[in-house]
Amino acid sequence: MKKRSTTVIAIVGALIGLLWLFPFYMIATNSFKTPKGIFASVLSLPHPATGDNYVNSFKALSFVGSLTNSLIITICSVLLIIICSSMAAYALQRNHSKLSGGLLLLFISSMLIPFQSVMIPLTANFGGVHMLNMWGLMFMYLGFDCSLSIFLYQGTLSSIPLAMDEAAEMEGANRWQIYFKVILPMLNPMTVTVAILNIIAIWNDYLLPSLVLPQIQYTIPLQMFNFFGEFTKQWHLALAGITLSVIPVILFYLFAQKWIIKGVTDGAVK
Amino acid sequence: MKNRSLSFWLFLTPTLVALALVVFIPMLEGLFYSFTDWDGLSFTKMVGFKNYITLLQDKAFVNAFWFTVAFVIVTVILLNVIGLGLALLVTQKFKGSNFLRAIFFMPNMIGGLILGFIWQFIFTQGFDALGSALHLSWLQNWLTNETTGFWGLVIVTVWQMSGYIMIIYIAYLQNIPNEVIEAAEIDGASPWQRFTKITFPMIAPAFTVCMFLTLSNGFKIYDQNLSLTNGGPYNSTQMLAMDIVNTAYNASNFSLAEAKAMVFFLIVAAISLVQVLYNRRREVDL
Amino acid sequence: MVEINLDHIYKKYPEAKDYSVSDFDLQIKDGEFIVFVGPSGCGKSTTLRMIAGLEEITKGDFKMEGNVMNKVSPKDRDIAMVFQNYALYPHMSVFDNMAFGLNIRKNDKADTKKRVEDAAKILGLSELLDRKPAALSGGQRQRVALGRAIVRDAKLFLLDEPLSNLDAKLRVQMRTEIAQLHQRLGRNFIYVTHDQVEAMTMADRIVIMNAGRIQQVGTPAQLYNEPVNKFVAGFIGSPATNFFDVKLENGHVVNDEGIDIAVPEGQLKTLKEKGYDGKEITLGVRPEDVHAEEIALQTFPNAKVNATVVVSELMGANTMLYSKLGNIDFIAEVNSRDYHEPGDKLEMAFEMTKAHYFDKETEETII
Amino acid sequence: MVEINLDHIYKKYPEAKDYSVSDFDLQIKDGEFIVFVGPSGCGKSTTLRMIAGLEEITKGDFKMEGNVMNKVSPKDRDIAMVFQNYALYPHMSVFDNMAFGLNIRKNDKADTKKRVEDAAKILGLSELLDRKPAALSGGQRQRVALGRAIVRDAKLFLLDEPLSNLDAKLRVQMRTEIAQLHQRLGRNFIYVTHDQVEAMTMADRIVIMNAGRIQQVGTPAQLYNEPVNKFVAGFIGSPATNFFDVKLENGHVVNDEGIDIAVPEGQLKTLKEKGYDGKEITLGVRPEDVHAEEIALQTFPNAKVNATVVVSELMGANTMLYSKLGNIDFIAEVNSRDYHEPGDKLEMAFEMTKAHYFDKETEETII
Amino acid sequence: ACGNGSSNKDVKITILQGKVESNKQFKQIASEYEKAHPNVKIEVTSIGGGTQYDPVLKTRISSGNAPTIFSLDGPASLKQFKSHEADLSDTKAAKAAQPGTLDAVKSEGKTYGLPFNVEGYGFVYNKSVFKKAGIDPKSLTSYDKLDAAVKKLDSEKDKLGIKGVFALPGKEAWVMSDHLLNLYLSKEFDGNAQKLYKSQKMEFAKNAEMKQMLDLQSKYSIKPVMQMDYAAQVNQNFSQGKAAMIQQGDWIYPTVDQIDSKFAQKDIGMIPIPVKEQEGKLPVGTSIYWAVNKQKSNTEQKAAKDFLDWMYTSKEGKKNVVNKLHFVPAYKGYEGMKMSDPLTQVVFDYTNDHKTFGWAFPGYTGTPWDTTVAQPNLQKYLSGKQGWDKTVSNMTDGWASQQKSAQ
Ligand SMILES: Nc1ncnc2c1ncn2[C@@H]1O[C@H](COP(=O)(O)OP(=O)(O)OP(=O)(O)O)[C@@H](O)[C@H]1O
Ligand SMILES: Nc1ncnc2c1ncn2[C@@H]1O[C@H](COP(=O)(O)OP(=O)(O)OP(=O)(O)O)[C@@H](O)[C@H]1O
Ligand SMILES: [Mg+2]
Ligand SMILES: [Mg+2]
Repeated sequence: MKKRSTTVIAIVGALIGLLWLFPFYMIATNSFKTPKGIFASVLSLPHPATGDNYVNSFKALSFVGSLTNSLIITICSVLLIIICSSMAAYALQRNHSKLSGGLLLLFISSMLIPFQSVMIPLTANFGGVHMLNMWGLMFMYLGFDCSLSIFLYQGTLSSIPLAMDEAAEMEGANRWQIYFKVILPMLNPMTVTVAILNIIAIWNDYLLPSLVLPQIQYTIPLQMFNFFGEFTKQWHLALAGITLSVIPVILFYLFAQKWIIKGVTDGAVK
Repeated sequence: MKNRSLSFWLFLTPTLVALALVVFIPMLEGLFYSFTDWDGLSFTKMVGFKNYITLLQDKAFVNAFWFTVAFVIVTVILLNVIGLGLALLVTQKFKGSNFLRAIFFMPNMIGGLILGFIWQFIFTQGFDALGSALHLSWLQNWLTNETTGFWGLVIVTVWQMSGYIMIIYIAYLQNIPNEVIEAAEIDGASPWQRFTKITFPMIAPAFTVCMFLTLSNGFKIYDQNLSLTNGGPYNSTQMLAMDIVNTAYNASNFSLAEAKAMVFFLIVAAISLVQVLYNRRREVDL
Repeated sequence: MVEINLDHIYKKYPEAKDYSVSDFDLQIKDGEFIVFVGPSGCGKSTTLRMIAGLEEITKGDFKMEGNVMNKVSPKDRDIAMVFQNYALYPHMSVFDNMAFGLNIRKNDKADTKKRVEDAAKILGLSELLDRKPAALSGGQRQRVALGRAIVRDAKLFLLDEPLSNLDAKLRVQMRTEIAQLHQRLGRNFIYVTHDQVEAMTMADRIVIMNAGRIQQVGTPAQLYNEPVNKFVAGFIGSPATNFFDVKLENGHVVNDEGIDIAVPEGQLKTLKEKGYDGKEITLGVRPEDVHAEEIALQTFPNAKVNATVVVSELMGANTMLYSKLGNIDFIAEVNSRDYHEPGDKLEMAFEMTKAHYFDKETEETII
Repeated sequence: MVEINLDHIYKKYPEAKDYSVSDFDLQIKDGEFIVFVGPSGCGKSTTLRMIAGLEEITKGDFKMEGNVMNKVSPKDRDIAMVFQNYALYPHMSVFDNMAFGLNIRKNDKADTKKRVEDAAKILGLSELLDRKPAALSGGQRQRVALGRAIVRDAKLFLLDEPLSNLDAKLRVQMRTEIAQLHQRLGRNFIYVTHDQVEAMTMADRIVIMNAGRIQQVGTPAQLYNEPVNKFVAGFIGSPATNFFDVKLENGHVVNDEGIDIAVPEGQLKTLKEKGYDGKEITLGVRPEDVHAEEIALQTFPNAKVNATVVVSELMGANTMLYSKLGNIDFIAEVNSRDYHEPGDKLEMAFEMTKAHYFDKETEETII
Repeated sequence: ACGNGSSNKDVKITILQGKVESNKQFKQIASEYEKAHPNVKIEVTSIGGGTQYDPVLKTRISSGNAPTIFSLDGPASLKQFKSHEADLSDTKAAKAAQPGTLDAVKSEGKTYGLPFNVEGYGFVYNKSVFKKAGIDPKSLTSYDKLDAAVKKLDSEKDKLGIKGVFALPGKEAWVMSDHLLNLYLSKEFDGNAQKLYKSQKMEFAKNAEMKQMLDLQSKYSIKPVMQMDYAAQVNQNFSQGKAAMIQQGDWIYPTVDQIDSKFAQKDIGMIPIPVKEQEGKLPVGTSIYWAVNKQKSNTEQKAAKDFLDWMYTSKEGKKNVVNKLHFVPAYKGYEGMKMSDPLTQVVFDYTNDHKTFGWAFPGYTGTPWDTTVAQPNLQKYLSGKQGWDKTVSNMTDGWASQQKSAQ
C-alpha cells in the first residue's frame, strides 16, 4: 500500500517536473541552433546542430575573467550575508523585547523599498567615498539581502531549543562561541537555503553591478548584456551564454541540497 | 540575550550599519527629493506636496495599482499553495525526489529578463499550436489583451517563484522534530490531518516568511513585467514598479517617481507588516 | 483485545554496527500486562518502536491477531504510546495535546472534554490545561505524555518509562491508575521501566533483555526465584545479587577469600549429578539473604562468613551493609535494628536454600 | 570550594499566575552535598536554574562566597550542570559533547581526551563516542549529559535528576561514582532526584520542597525521624507514611474505624502539655513500623488493630500488604516470611514509639 | 590628423554610450586610436539590453564617475544633461556635419552634440517575392499604387510562399508612435525635432492618411499583430521570407544578416513609404549624438574632441565608420565611398540625392507623451479598443497638456 502511494507521488512529481523543464528544453535546444534555426522554429530540435554558439559566446563573454569576477563577488557577498545575518537573527530571536521586535520589523520593511527609488542616492553616496567597486558592491548586497536572510534565520532559530544556549553557557562559552560552535552548525539547512537564494540572486544580478562595477570587474550577466542590443538580440549567443553561466549554479545547488537535511535538532532535548 | 548587553549590539552592528547605509539613508534622501523637482541629477526648488497631489490624479498609477493588487492576490495564493505543495511532494521519500527538487528550483537560476523571452515564445507559439491542435480558442492570441497579459504574468511568476517558495518551505519542513510527527502517527492522524494539525502549525514561521515574500515580491515585480509584456498592450499590464520606473526614466520625472515610490512603500509596508504581525502571533517557540 | 506475536524480530539501525535487537521472539496473550526491563541501551525502546511501526523491522514478523503488520502504518495499528522523550506537540496546550488523538478519531467533543479532564485530575494537571509544554516542569511534561495515552482506548498500550521523572509518591499513585486502567480496558499493555518495584508489581510477565536479546520471560516470581542465568539473577532485585567465584569441594563451596560453606543436601546432589563436583562455579546470594542477626547465625551455622562493613546505609526499615569478604565486595540488606558501624567486623550467614549456582563459563543457572 | 547563600529567593515566570519558588532561603556550606527533593512541579529545577543563572531571580539574592551573583552571567559562575532534559548538542558526537566545556576553556587536548575517555568508561559509553545523540537510547543520552558535567572541574555541580532514566544497577554504580567525584573534588553539589534511596544515601543535607517552598532542611536521618510536618512525613519514605485521623481520649488514640491504641507515656505527656487532650489529631505510622509477626504482636499488645489485606506485593525480602482498617487504606511493610493472601484478616501492631502526631489544622508535627 | 598640444601628458577618457550593438566596434576603434596616440587611454562602456541608458548616465554622474564622452538621444536628454554638455561648435566634426543633422542638438547658437550617424526607414522588402509577383517596388510611389500591390500580393500569398504581406509589430509601439507617426507629423515641424520639442501645439493634420497606412499594414499583416514584437517581425518573419515587406529601417540589416546573410546581401531593398507631398523622399535623421562632458578638465575635453574629430573626419576614421560601424555618415567628406550593405546604401544614396525629409519624432521620444499617450492610444486603436478620432484627439490634447505643464 505504501509502495503504491509513493509510486503515484513519484509519477505526479515527474509530470509536474516535465512542465517545469519545458522552458529549459527550449533554452538548451535553441542554444545549439543557428540564428536562423532559432527563429525558424523555436520548439523543434536543433537542425542542424552547432556548437559554435558556445565557442563564440565563451569568447565574447571573456568567460574565464568574468566567471572569476562573478565567483569572487558571489562567494564573498554570500559569506558576508550568511555570517552577519545569522548573527543578527540570533541576537533578535533570543531577545524577547519590544526593541528586537521593532528592529526585526525595520529589517523586514526594508525589503519593501523599491530598488529604483534608492538607486541614484545610493550610488551617489558610495561614489562619494570611492566605493564603486567589488568591495562596495559586496557591502551593498549585505545591505539589500541581509533582511530576507535574517527573516529566514529568525524563523528557524525558534526551533532550536534555548537549552542549547544554556548548556553551552554553563560550560563557559561566551556569546560568540555559543553562536559559532553550537547555533550556527544547527542552522546548516537554513544556511544552505539562504546561500542558495542569495547566490542565485547575486549571480544573476545585472542592474546594481552595472552601476557599481568598473569594467575590469565585470560579471557574467554584465558581459551577457552585450548580446542584447536595442534591435539585434543575439539569442544564439545569449542562450549558450546562459547555459554556460547557469551550470556552476546548478552544480552548487545539487551539491548543497544534500545539506538540507531533516532532524538537525533530533536528540537534543527530552 | 539581554538587549542591554554588548553582544546583542555587536551581533547586530554589521547588518544595521549596512542596512542604514545601503537602504535607509538613500531612502530618506529619496523621500526628501520627492518634495523637490529633482531630475535625477539636481533640483532647483522645493515643491511641497505637489508630486503627491499629481500622483493621486495620475490615472496610470491608479490603474497600475489595481492591476498589481489583483496580481498580488492571485499570485500570493497560487505561490503559497503550489510552493508548499511542491515542498511536501519532494520531501516524501521516493526515488528522484532530490532530482525533482532541483528541477522545481531551476527557473530561479535564470534571470527574469531572459525568462520573459522564453515564455513569450511559449505563449505565442506553444499555446497557439496547442490551441489549434485541441481547438481551444482560449489558448490563442495570448498576451494581446489585458486578460491574457495578466494570466501570462501570473503563469510566469508562479512557474518561476514557486520553486523559490518551495525551498523555503523545505528548509522549515526539515526542521520539524521527527518525534512529533511520530506522536501524531501514533495518535492516528492521517497524512492530511498530520499536515493541517501538526506540520502546518509548526512551520508557521515559514508561512509568515513566504506570505511576506510573495506579497512584497508581487508588489515589486518588474523584470517579468518588462520582458513579457513591457506593460503592453496600451499600458494595461503595467504594474506599480514599472509605472514608477517609467515615470523616472521614460518621463524623466524623478521626483514624481520618488513620491510614487514612497506611497508605494507605505501601502505595501502597511499590508505586509500587518500580515507579518498577525502571523507571528501564531508562531510558538519550542 | 488482541493476541500479539513477535516472531524472531531483528533490528539494525543504519548508523549502527550491530543489531540493536536480535531474535526477539515473544507471544503476548490477550490482555496481558508485559513489562520490558533491561540495562540502558539493551533495545527496549527499539522493540517498542517496532511494535508501534515507527521503526522498520529488519527481519522477522510482527503480528496482531495473526495478521502480519510489518507494513501497516502506525496510524492504522490503533496503538497508544508514551514516548520515552515525551514528544509533546509544542504548539498545543496541555488540553489539546491530550485531546488530539480523540479529536482525530472524531470522538464526541463533550466526551473528549470529560476524558481529558478526568485524566488531568488523576495526573494532577487540572491547573495546567491551558499551558504550552514549554512552560511545564519535567515531571509535568511526562504526565502530559502519559495523559495523552491514557485518555485513549487503543488496542495496545506502549509505555516507555512513563513514570521515570515523577516523585515516589506520585509514581505509586500512577502505578495504581495504570493498573486500574489495564483492568478496566482489558487491553494489552507493554511497559518499559527501570523501576524494579514497578516491574515486579505491575507485570503479568516480565521480559528481561540484555544487549538486544531476550534473557528470560516469566512472572515476577519466576524471575526472582528462578533466574535462568547470572545476568537475570544479577539484574532482578535491588541491590543486585552478590556473586562469589567458588569451587565445589567436599560438599562445600570454598574460595581463597574466606568462603567455606556447606551446600545443602538437595542442591549438592543436583550439582554433583550435573558434574560440577570439584569444579569452579559461581555462587549467587541476594543481599536480603545475607543475615547478621544472632538468630540467623544460629539457624545457619554452616553458612557463616567473616565480613567487614565498609559503608552502612540506613534505608528506613532496612540497612544496607556494603561489606567486604576478603577482597570481594558484597552487600547485605539487614534489619535496621541490626545496625553496624563502618569498620565493624562481624559474622554473617548466607541463607543457602535461596542461593543460586551458575556455570562459570556459560553463566547459565545450574540450580 | 565555596559557600553559597540563597537569600529569600522568589521566582515568578511571566506565563505563570503564581510564584514557582517562594522565599527560598538556604545556606550551603563549603563542599556540601545537597539534595533537593519534592513532588513534581514543586520548583526544584527552577531553583537550580536560578543558581545557574539561567533564570532571572525575581526577588532575593544569590551569593557565592559572599558576593551577590544575580547579575553574573552563567558562563562566569563556573558551574557544571546536568540538565533535566539533557540539552545535548545534536550536531556533535558524544565525544565532542563531553569535550565541549573543556575545549571552550582551552584545556590541553590530550588531557581532554583522557578525561572524556575516562568518563566514558565509567558511564559505559566508550563504544559510542563517535555517535550523534540522535542515535542513542534514552539512558545513553542521559549518561552523555552526565558525562558532560563530570569531565569538568567546576566550583559547583548542579545535577537535575541525572540518573532517572538508568536501570537500577547502573544507577547504583553511578551513584557511587558521583559520590566519589564529590569526595575527590570537594566541590559543592546540588542534586535533584525523585529517588529516595539516592536522596538518603548521597545527601549531606536534604532540602524538601513543596509548591515552591522549602518544607524542611536536614540530614536524611533528621527528615526521616523528625519530619517537621505531615507533608515531610508523607513524602520521605516509600511507601509513604500512613496517616490516621484520630482523637486523643483517655491516653488512647481512637477513631470509628477501629483504632484504639494506647499512646506511650512520654508522648502522651507532651501531647497533653500541648493541649491536645480530647482533640482531633493525625497519627502517622510508617509502613515499616506496622508489624504482623507474632513476636511483634506480643511486644506491642496495646497497639494492635484488626486489618484486612487487599493486595499483597512480594518485593524480595519484604512484602507490602495493602490493607484496610475499617474504611481507611494503609500499607504495611512486613517480612516476606510473614506472607499473607489478599483477603486475609489479621492483627497488626503499630510500633508507636516511632509514630508521629500532627496538628489536624496546621499539619505541623506535634511530636 | 592627430591630437596635439597634449602629447606630452597622459590622458584617459571614458566613453559611455547607449548603442550596445556597436560596443565591440567602438572598442576596436578606440584601441586603434590608442595605438596611434600612446598618451591617450580610452575606456568604452556600453549600456543596453533591458536597462535604460539615461538613469545609468545619471547615476554615473551623480556618483562622481561621469564619463568624458557620452551619448544623447534628442532634445529631451539634451536638456537633462545640459550642465554637462560642452560646446562642440568649433570641432572639425561639427563643421563637417551634414546640414540639418545638428538641428536637434543646437540651442542658443551652440552645438552640444555630434551625430553618430544618420538612419533612414521605409518599407524594407523582399526582392524575390516582389519579382515573383511581378511588381516593381520602385513603382509604389503613391498610396493607391501601394494599396493595389498589397492586394495583389495578398491574393497570391500561397503562391509566393508568404504568410502575410506585412508583419506589423503591434507590440513594439514605437514602430507606430515614432516612425509611422513621424511621416505624418514631420512636415508640420519642418522635420526639426527641436521645433517639435518646443511647440505648444500639435495639429496632426495628416492623421487620416496615417490611419489609412496603419489600417493597410494591419489588415494585411501576419496575425495576430498585437503579439508581434521586433524579433517576430524581423528575425522570424521577414528574414525567413514570410513577409513581403515590413516597415523598418536600415538598422535591421545586421539582424537579417545574422539570420540569413545571403538573403540579406542579395534579396532586400528599401523604398520610401508613400506619403502625400513627400513622395519619393526617405525620412532620414539621427537618433543618437555624442556629447563631451564639460565638467572634465580641459585636457580631457580636448582629448575627447580630438578623438571624435579623428573618428569622423580622419581617413582611418572614415573607413571605420563605414566599414566597421556600418554607419551612414552624417558628415561631409564621405562622397564616393561605398556603404557596407544594401540598406545603408539606400539611405546614403537618398541623402546624397537630397531626397530626404527630417525626423521630428526625437522631439517627443524621452517625453512622457510618447510612452503614456501616443503609444497606448495607438495600441488601443490597433487592437480595436478605441476609435481613430478619439485616438487622435487624445494624442493632440495630451501633447498640449504636457507642454503646458512643462512650463
Ligand atoms: N517557563 C515556565 N513558565 C511558566 N511556568 C513554569 C515554567 N517553567 C516551569 N514552570 C512552573 O513552575 C513550577 C516549577 O517548575 P520546576 O521545573 O522547577 O519543577 P520541578 O520541581 O523541577 O519539577 P519536576 O520534578 O517535574 O521536574 C511548575 O509548576 C511549572 O509548571
Ligand atoms: N537511531 C539509532 N541509530 C543507531 N543506533 C541506535 C539508534 N537508536 C538507538 N540505537 C542503539 O540501539 C540500542 C538500543 O537502543 P534503545 O533505545 O532500544 O535502548 P533502550 O533499551 O530503550 O535503552 P534506555 O533504557 O537507555 O532507553 C542502543 O545501543 C542504542 O545506542
Ligand atoms: Mg529507551
Ligand atoms: Mg525539574
